[in-house]
Amino acid sequence: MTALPNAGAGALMQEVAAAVVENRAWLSELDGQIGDGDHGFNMAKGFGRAAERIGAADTLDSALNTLSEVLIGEIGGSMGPLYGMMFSDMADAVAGAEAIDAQTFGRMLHAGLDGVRAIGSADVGDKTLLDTLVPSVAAYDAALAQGGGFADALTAMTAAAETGRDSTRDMVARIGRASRLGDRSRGVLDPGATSCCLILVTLADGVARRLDG
Amino acid sequence: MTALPNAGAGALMQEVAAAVVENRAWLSELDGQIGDGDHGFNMAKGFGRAAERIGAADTLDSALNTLSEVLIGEIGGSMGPLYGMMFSDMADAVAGAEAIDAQTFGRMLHAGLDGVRAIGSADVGDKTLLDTLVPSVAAYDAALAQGGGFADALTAMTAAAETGRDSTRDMVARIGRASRLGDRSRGVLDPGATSCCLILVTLADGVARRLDG
Amino acid sequence: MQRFINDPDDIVDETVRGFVRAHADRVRLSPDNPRVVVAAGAPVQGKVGVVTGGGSGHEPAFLGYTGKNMVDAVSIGELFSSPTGKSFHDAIRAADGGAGVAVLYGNYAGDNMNVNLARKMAAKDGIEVATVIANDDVSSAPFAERDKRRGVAGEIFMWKIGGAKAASGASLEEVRATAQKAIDNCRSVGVGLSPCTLPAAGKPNFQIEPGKMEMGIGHHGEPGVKIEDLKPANAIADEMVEMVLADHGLPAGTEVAVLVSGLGATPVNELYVLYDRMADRIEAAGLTVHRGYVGNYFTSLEMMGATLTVMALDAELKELLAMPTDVPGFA
Amino acid sequence: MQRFINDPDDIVDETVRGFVRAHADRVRLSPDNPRVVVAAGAPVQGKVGVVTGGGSGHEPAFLGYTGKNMVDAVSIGELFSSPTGKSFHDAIRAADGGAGVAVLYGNYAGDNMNVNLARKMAAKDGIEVATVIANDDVSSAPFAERDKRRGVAGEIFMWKIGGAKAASGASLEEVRATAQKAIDNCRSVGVGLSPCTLPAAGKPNFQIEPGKMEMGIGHHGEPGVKIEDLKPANAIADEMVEMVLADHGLPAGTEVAVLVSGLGATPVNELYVLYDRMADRIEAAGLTVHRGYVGNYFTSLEMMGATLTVMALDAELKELLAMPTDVPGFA
Ligand SMILES: Nc1ncnc2c1ncn2[C@@H]1O[C@H](COP(=O)(O)OP(=O)(O)O)[C@@H](O)[C@H]1O
Ligand SMILES: Nc1ncnc2c1ncn2[C@@H]1O[C@H](COP(=O)(O)OP(=O)(O)O)[C@@H](O)[C@H]1O
Ligand SMILES: [Mg+2]
Ligand SMILES: [Mg+2]
Ligand SMILES: [Mg+2]
Ligand SMILES: [Mg+2]
Repeated sequence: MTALPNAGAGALMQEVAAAVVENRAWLSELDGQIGDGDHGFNMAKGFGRAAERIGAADTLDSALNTLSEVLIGEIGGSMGPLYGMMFSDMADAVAGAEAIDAQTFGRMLHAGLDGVRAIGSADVGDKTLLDTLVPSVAAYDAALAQGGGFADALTAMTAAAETGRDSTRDMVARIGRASRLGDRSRGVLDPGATSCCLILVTLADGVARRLDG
Repeated sequence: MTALPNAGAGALMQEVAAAVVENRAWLSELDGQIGDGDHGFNMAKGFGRAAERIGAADTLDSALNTLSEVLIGEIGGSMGPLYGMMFSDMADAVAGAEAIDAQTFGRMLHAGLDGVRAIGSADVGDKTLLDTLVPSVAAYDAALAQGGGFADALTAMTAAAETGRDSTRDMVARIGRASRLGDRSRGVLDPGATSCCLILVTLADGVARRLDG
Repeated sequence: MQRFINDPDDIVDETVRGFVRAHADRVRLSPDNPRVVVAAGAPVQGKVGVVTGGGSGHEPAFLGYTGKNMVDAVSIGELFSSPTGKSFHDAIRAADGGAGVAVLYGNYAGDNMNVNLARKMAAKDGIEVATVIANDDVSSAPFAERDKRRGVAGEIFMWKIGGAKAASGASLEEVRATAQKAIDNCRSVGVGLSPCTLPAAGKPNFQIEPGKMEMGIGHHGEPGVKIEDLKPANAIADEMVEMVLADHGLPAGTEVAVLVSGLGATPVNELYVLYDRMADRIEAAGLTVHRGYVGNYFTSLEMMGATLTVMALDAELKELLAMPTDVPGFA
Repeated sequence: MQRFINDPDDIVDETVRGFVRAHADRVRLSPDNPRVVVAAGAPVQGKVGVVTGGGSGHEPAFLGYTGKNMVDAVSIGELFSSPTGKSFHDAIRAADGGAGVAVLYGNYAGDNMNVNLARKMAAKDGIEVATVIANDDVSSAPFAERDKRRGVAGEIFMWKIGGAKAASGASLEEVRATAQKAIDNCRSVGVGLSPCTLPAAGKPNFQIEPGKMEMGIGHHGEPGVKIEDLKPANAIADEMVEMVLADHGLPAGTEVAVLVSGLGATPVNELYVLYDRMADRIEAAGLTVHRGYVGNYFTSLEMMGATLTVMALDAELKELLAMPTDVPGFA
């Protein structure tokens, strides 16, 4: 297959939610070291609640919208608006599609990135989830531009997400709660960059498995 | 010597105060186990302050009055009134005496005991300082009645004070903060009985040394 | 010990100084005694004076309840120790407006003795004194020996009611009788989850093992009557309500005021968690909660834990409870 | 973890339920949103509405300042997390009496984003919204980057002043400008002596070694700017005053309001010890303390520590500060 049927992608989003819930303690521990320790708990609460409301047979856009609504309407924090807008704009990008091919998936990534940029105002290097998201989208684009297929682009995105996440370890935070720490914020992964990597990697993995199958 | 000069007994009371200050932590630790942990701190504060105001050359009644005034006027707690009245009534009993002989000392002990009884309303066996004070006074009387001298009576008082103090270990408190503990108050010396023993023993020791000298 | 301390011996004096300074609009220091705090307007000529006092370390109790329509003068002791007889006496003198003084205090050996001393001194001044001794702590003695029970957070209600009654122009005997009714109508119980540390000791007075709790603990960390496994908040709330209501024996339909006080270190949101469940259980028992109070009203230094107080109400108590106050400790 | 918890996921809902129940005479729950608490009398037609909101775990902040002459509606987030945009929006709607709504909140990434979302939603309802963003925490960014500084206990003054201004009948722009003046006139600093524990984590977020303290700590336990040896209370007070006044740069003779808030577990008497010394130092710097506030006004669960806030006053601020309030958190 070269495309993922839109219908039935609810199961995929349930996998993403499960990955977040599983990593709840770790994400909060990272946030405890340079922030206020709530990142994993709130992420898990939001994704866990959304998973209960997403049906396995749902379309991807419907699943993304459910997730977005829970995050924006019930979770709040920083992640409610940031991931909430990301998933909502992603949903708009795939709405109505029969199947999601490499191009549609790429448009979805860009829409998500624009959604985050519109509400936050961070940049690459500020030690935020953008340090994962921006290079991941770029790597995905580049792989396609170099003639790769959907699966190759997903592999490239995964690698970039992990590199992007790891790049935050040596950064000094310039935005958000960790920014007052100055040099003391160095040495710890950014929690948002870490959860963003988890989301992208699980998503890529789930799509790739479905393309294979 | 068979009597202690009244003048100059201030030094004796300074020794008593020093003994209390030295045992501050221990007394509070006992009180922590069955009470509220303040016994040693307040005793040390009161006796320490009084020691600064007592001159070595003071008469015993003047020294006792100074101590009583500090306890009643500045320390409060349970010890302010109990020991305050005890020392004040003791002072009355020796006031005006040139020297304190065995009989005068005995009258002083009785006056102190009456002072405590008048303000508290505990009895022997309630696990209070009376479990030290009552048998000590009785032993002092008995030693004199049996024809002993001042020094013998002091020795008897010391032994009885220690036995009395130790008798509280196996008692269940029936009065004061420890009483609600029921059986859990068993196994710990009563703090008031312990401080009372310390006072009586140091006093007896100081008087005996002066009679010898 | 992670605390704000200079010399532990100075902490009470420093506290009183800071308190009087911060609340200079509502209180002043007695010119005669640095351990007596007096309401700004006191004494009011012709009004019955209301006095209390007790050991320090329970802030905002006792001094925080000094002010308009509540306590006129408060005597302040060392940490966890009764004030001196002299301080009680000076507080009585400061509160006296010629109509007598009601001393509303808690049932502790030291306080009883020192109030008695003060009473004798006040008699020499010709000041008429009445006393009410709070004994609301159900776990400090069986019902048959109520006179041995200690006063805990029910004292807040006793001061509130007694202060309001005095402010309404009542006689000394009326103030005494109404404050007595208030405390007779109160039952309290405390639970401790962690010990507290007297600064002079530098280490906890007593231990509560992690995973355990002490039901029936005292306000000075006096050990509780029962050590149990730490349970979920709702189960603890249920047990506390049960203990209080079993002792209270109130007929269905009784209106009550409910006060949940933290012991110092428990986060305030958790007190509301307890309150929510307690109100459920109290209502399930057929009583009506007229008004709730939740906060750190009567603490024990940095102890983790909480107390529950239930006061049965009648028309008079409801009216007195509703009288506004202006004191630093009562929101 | 020695705490009163059922399921950590339920603690905020249980807190809000208990709060609304205990203070039913002063507040009510929004019928639309279980995370929005509304003052009993709100909205008042023709009066500017005052809204705030923030994460839970800071009780009595934020919800405790809802009531007469202060906040009309508050939106409530998870522990240490901003409320949702929807909750801010519902709070705005509940507070709207037709004269616009002032949202007075703290400078945190989440709150900024969620208030922006709410603002857009409110615009669709035709409700005029003004915002003031508290940034009083001097140690969260240098003076040159004040827009990055976070809001801490100075928010209490912002709400008090903004609420009083709105109650006095001022226009939305006047309320905004006066609340902005209040927070511009505030500087705060916090010190932490022990960490706090989110119930879901079950262990402290971060560590403060015994014998150390974190100067400049945040209200969520965000690490401070400086780790130092724990010093005597007076030395800590001196350092806090120094940091605040150095940033403030007030001319001699300025009148100030001083607020010392505990972070949760510090005994209240120790806050008075700090206050006494701080007032000394502030006066030694040529300023006049017009009024002091000491207590647990803005906490961080069971953290040991305290914050100092100094607000410079003018005639208008003094008058607004003096307006009585009737809210559960403000004594
Ligand atoms: N403006 C922003 N743009 C993108 N990401 C941001 C922004 N501000 C904060 N973040 C991300 O938010 C994460 C923290 O999220 P979380 O802990 O859930 O919220 P909070 O900081 O409000 O407690 C940070 O690790 C960072 O990646
Ligand atoms: N009525 C009483 N008569 C004699 N001693 C008493 C009485 N009540 C208490 N005590 C003594 O007081 C001691 C405790 O003193 P202390 O700790 O200083 O006061 P508090 O109990 O007020 O904290 C007890 O150990 C007991 O010996
Ligand atoms: Mg966080
Ligand atoms: Mg004691
Ligand atoms: Mg005591
Ligand atoms: Mg947060």
